[in-house]
Amino acid sequence: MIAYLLRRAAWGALVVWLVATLVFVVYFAVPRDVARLIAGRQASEETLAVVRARLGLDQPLIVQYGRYLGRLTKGDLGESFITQEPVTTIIARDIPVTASLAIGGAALWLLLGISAGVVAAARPRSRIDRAITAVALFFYSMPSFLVGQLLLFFLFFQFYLAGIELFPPGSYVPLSEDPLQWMRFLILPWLTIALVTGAIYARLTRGAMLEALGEDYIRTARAKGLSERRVILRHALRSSLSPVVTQFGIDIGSLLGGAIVTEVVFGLPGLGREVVQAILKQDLPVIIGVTILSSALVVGANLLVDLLHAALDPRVRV
Amino acid sequence: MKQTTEIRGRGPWQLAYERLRRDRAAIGSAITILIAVLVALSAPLLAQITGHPPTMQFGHTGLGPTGIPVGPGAEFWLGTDGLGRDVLVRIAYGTRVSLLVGVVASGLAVLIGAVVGIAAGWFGGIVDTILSRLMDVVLSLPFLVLALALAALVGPGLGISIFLIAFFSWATVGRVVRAEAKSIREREYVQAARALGAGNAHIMFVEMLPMVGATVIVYATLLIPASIGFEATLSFLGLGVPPPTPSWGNMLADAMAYYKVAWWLLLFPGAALLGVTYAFNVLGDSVRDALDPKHDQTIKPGGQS
Amino acid sequence: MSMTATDSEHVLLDVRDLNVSFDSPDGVVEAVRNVSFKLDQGRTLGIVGESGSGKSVSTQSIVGLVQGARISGQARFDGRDLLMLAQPELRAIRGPGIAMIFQNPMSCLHPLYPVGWQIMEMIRAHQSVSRSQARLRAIELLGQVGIPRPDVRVDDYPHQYSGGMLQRAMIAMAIALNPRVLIADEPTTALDVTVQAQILRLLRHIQEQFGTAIIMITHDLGVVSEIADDVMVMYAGRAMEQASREALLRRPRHPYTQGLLRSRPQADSLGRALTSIPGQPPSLIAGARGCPFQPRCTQAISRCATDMPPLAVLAADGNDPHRSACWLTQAEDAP
Amino acid sequence: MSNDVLLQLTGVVKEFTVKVGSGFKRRKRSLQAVAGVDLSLRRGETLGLVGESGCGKSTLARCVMRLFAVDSGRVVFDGDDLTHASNAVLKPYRRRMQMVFQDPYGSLNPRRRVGSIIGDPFRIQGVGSAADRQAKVQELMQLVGLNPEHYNRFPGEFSGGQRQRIGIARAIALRPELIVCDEPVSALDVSIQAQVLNLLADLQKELGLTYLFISHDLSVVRHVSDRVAVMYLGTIVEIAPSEAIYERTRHPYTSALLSAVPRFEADAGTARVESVLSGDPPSPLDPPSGCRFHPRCPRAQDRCRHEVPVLRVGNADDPEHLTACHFPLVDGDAS
Repeated sequence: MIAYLLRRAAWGALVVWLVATLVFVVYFAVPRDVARLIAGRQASEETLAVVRARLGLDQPLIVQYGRYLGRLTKGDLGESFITQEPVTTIIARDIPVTASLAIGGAALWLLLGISAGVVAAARPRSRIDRAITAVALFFYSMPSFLVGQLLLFFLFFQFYLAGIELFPPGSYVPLSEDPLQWMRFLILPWLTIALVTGAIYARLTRGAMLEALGEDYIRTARAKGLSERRVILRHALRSSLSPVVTQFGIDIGSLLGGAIVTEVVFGLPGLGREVVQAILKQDLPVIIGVTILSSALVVGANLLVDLLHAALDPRVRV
Repeated sequence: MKQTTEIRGRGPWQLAYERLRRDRAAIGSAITILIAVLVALSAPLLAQITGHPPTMQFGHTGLGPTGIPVGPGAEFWLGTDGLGRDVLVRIAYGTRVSLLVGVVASGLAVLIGAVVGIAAGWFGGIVDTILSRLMDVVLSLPFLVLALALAALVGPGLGISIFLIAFFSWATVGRVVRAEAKSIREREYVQAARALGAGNAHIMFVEMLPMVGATVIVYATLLIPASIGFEATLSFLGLGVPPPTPSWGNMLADAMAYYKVAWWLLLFPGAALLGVTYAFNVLGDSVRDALDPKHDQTIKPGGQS
Repeated sequence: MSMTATDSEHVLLDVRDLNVSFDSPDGVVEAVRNVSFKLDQGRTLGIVGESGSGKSVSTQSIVGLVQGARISGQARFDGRDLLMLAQPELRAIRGPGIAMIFQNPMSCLHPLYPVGWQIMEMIRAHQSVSRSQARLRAIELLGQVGIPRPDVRVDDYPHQYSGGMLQRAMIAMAIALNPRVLIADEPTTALDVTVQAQILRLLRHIQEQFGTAIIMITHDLGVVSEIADDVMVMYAGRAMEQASREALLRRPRHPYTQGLLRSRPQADSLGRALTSIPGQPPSLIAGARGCPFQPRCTQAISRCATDMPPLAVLAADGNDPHRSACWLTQAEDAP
Repeated sequence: MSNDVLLQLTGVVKEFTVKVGSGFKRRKRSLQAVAGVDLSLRRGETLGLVGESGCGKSTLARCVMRLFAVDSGRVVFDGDDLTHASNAVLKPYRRRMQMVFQDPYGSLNPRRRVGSIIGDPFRIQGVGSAADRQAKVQELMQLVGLNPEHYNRFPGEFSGGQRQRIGIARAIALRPELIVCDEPVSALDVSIQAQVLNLLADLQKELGLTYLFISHDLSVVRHVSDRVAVMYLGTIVEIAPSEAIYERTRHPYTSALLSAVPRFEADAGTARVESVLSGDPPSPLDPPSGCRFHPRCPRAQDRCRHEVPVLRVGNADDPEHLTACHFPLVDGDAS
């Protein structure tokens, strides 16, 4: 177990290092004057030199790379080129928003997706199955920004026109301050994430359930005289959880990516919106910081998936 | 007994094709896709008919007195956008971008994935180890964040969008094809070919390719809508196809500012995007059912976010 | 044959004119056609047939395990027609009344639950007993079927058992509620001969101990000769011959049964070509006329191509009626 | 029968590295599937190889065909040592030795036309022109009893028995001397088995083939073989002319195997002398010490636990009969 965890940690570190290097290399492989970008067009040569020196841009690339890695190992992500704020501070400030969005969204998509998949698979080719399959494919086909926009248009704007301001975008209230307001601002973003991702889970669960329902051990369960409800929930669903867990790992890992779009659409002040702004302003330390954070998230999610698989499947435990 | 004059057998491909032809959803999707292709091809024609080039701003006719976009009408069939440009013509041109990105990027991804997957699965050993680890790394990358960062650094454009989509999608295909190739490798017909002295080329192209072909076709069909969605997302965030070139993504980004006054800016490009991706997904599902490879229902390339 | 009152007292399961058909893209598949059989208390009925002969479908359909099929006929068990029962009533019979074991023990137990848990589930689905009582019973059952150290193995998962042990565990689960009928659907096909012999011996032992009536479904006449009292031979969804084991193996009357017996390599077939049954198994798509075996039958007469012979009683051996569905046997048997 | 040796195996060992467990406790272990096998095949004979699943018989077949690299020992074909031959060196030999596989579904690529599959030997070995390939393939189809007009069909349109004929046609296309048959009939229905066995026998006569015939079915092996080798857990425990194995069994394992085969007699179940082996075959991952059969052997003594028995002649009158047992049964012993 310990050897296994060490191996996984080493692999995770390797991935994070690769991501960090990739960003670094691409950043410097593209010819552009970073100092001028930061200092502004009118800056004098002296100013530029000062900026270069401060950012270490006057050093050879390999030295810059060494320093960059050195700081990384200490957990120092540097300071924003633009605001001079430490990146860790920025992340710490934004993360509650993104976490609220992600956790609520994940809970909702698991609930919606798995139950829709189970209901559809319980009566394959029935009317309810066809309906669920069509709706799932509908949301599965939509990029999440479009779902967000449509929700805004139909659930916020149409009510707003009628004089009811139900789920206004562009604001955020911490959970600790006012749970109700917190939910009010987050419901549409949650729905956006949950509809798009839940569609994947509905399709996945349905497929896995149908496959499981064709297995010999399901016939055994029926031959034992178990109720159909028990056959579906205790026997078929139990074996369908493996692919769901795998998918959950992938989605947890890419939650930050998912948050980007949702936060932009709904104007939530989270990490996703932060990184898009940093990208547009070429604020390298912030980009790198968030990228590394999200690759660490992927690595952590993969480990979580393996642990969950071991908990779910005795054959993996051995 | 059947008469023996029927020399040509109904093979697995013909059977799949016949099943598809009986599938009404598949036919509907194919027609939708065909229409999209026609619209893309005839975009310049459309511009000519309406007299509205895609990037031309019609300050007088295209914008209302207060500078608000004009709704659908006789002059602008689907209305205008915030700069007074013809939404219909821009959607038609956007179709070109979307289909191009979708087909080229998923074609590339499927090609790379199939080659890498077959090679890893058939050769095994050190080749497999290296290729598999490579796929693991690609699959562990936080794709949207990284894609945005890279697009921003290199500078947005059609080429980089296609590259990014292919780069983040091939490993998904590669991993599935590898697993399949590995299992085909153990099949008795491959052993029979080896017992006859067949070389690598025979086994990879004659025995394996037709078998993974079904998977590859299904993935190609399902990757296209995913790629279209991904491109739209990049453009929506301002990191895909740069303005003023129209794409569904950047049109929808523009709509963000206007949806309260100009619903057509949101609904028409949205409908176009959804219609095409939905059609491809339905077709992909139908193709998979027709070929009946028992695969999990979902594919997760860099597209859904 | 007239049925006396005493006769029907021993009859546990009485299936009459069972028909099962499915829809397929190529047409209606008639999986079982006009099959009737009886199972007496404490006896073993062997149902023999090749793949696609309908031997599994005919038993699974009467306990409601076949979905999406049209089923007609009668299946009286315990004074009730199983085919008329609603699912909840059928469920109450599956397990305590009629229990089943299947071909591939490796895939028939749920891989994610301990073996003991699955046996306990069987018990607790039909009896209100506590968890610990059910567990004790599961351990006892595992011991009964010959699992060494059942108190430890009860918590093992299926992948920790060997194939033979899994089939024993399946049997333990099937006999947990002391069923009156045990349907064994090719229980030894996936197992090696030495393990097969163990399982057959275990089934005989269970029958002696509990008086369970057994339906043994198999493609192997050898297994039938080991364990069955009565035999029904099926081909293409129809019963071709029905007789006691002795009568069937000593004096097979139907050309198909004769062919099956002859095409098995035997000590006396050494150095000679085997007498094979020519041709291929028939399609089950509805619409074919006549005897389904006719295209492969070397003795077929013109009538065989047009009319299906009924399963008629031939000369009775004592009390055992010997039935065969063949124009030829019926002609030679006629007075 | 001439004494000309076509194939000679000496001390053949094949090991696999298997991953045990997964996730946290994954580790690699080596498994000896074939643990030192000596075997020789004479030109024109059929050598039967019997054993239960997992005994290594299929692995041995693939070692003979050099589909696997052999870890130690020698594989000599017609005087030429092929133990370490490269694929290029092997290629011409592949015309002279061919294989028929078990699974009629798995051994034919479902997406290729039958004509193309049977034509593979010509194409791969560069025999004949593409123009007359079709004629040759159709000739072969005729020879194995297939309709040559079905040249363009796909494997899915044939029944199991017909598919096996396709596999046989492919194997005999280049008129090989040796054919390794790996369970060629075990996936077929009984009535079809006889057809395929007869076909194999006819082809042997017609083409002068030598067969290594692998099966788990003792009656099939008895029917086809001149000599029989019995395999247990990677080793040959007994080898003798066919009738000697069955009539004068010497190894306790062979005896147990024979007694486990269901008798095909009307009164088998009752009159049977029971000698059922207990337990399942042990895992080749940790084979027992000494004689690998000792934990299940009714005759095992202390010596069997420590000393590996060698395969040797037990009785000078019977020089062809070799047994690997410290305490073999005396001829005529009741098992």
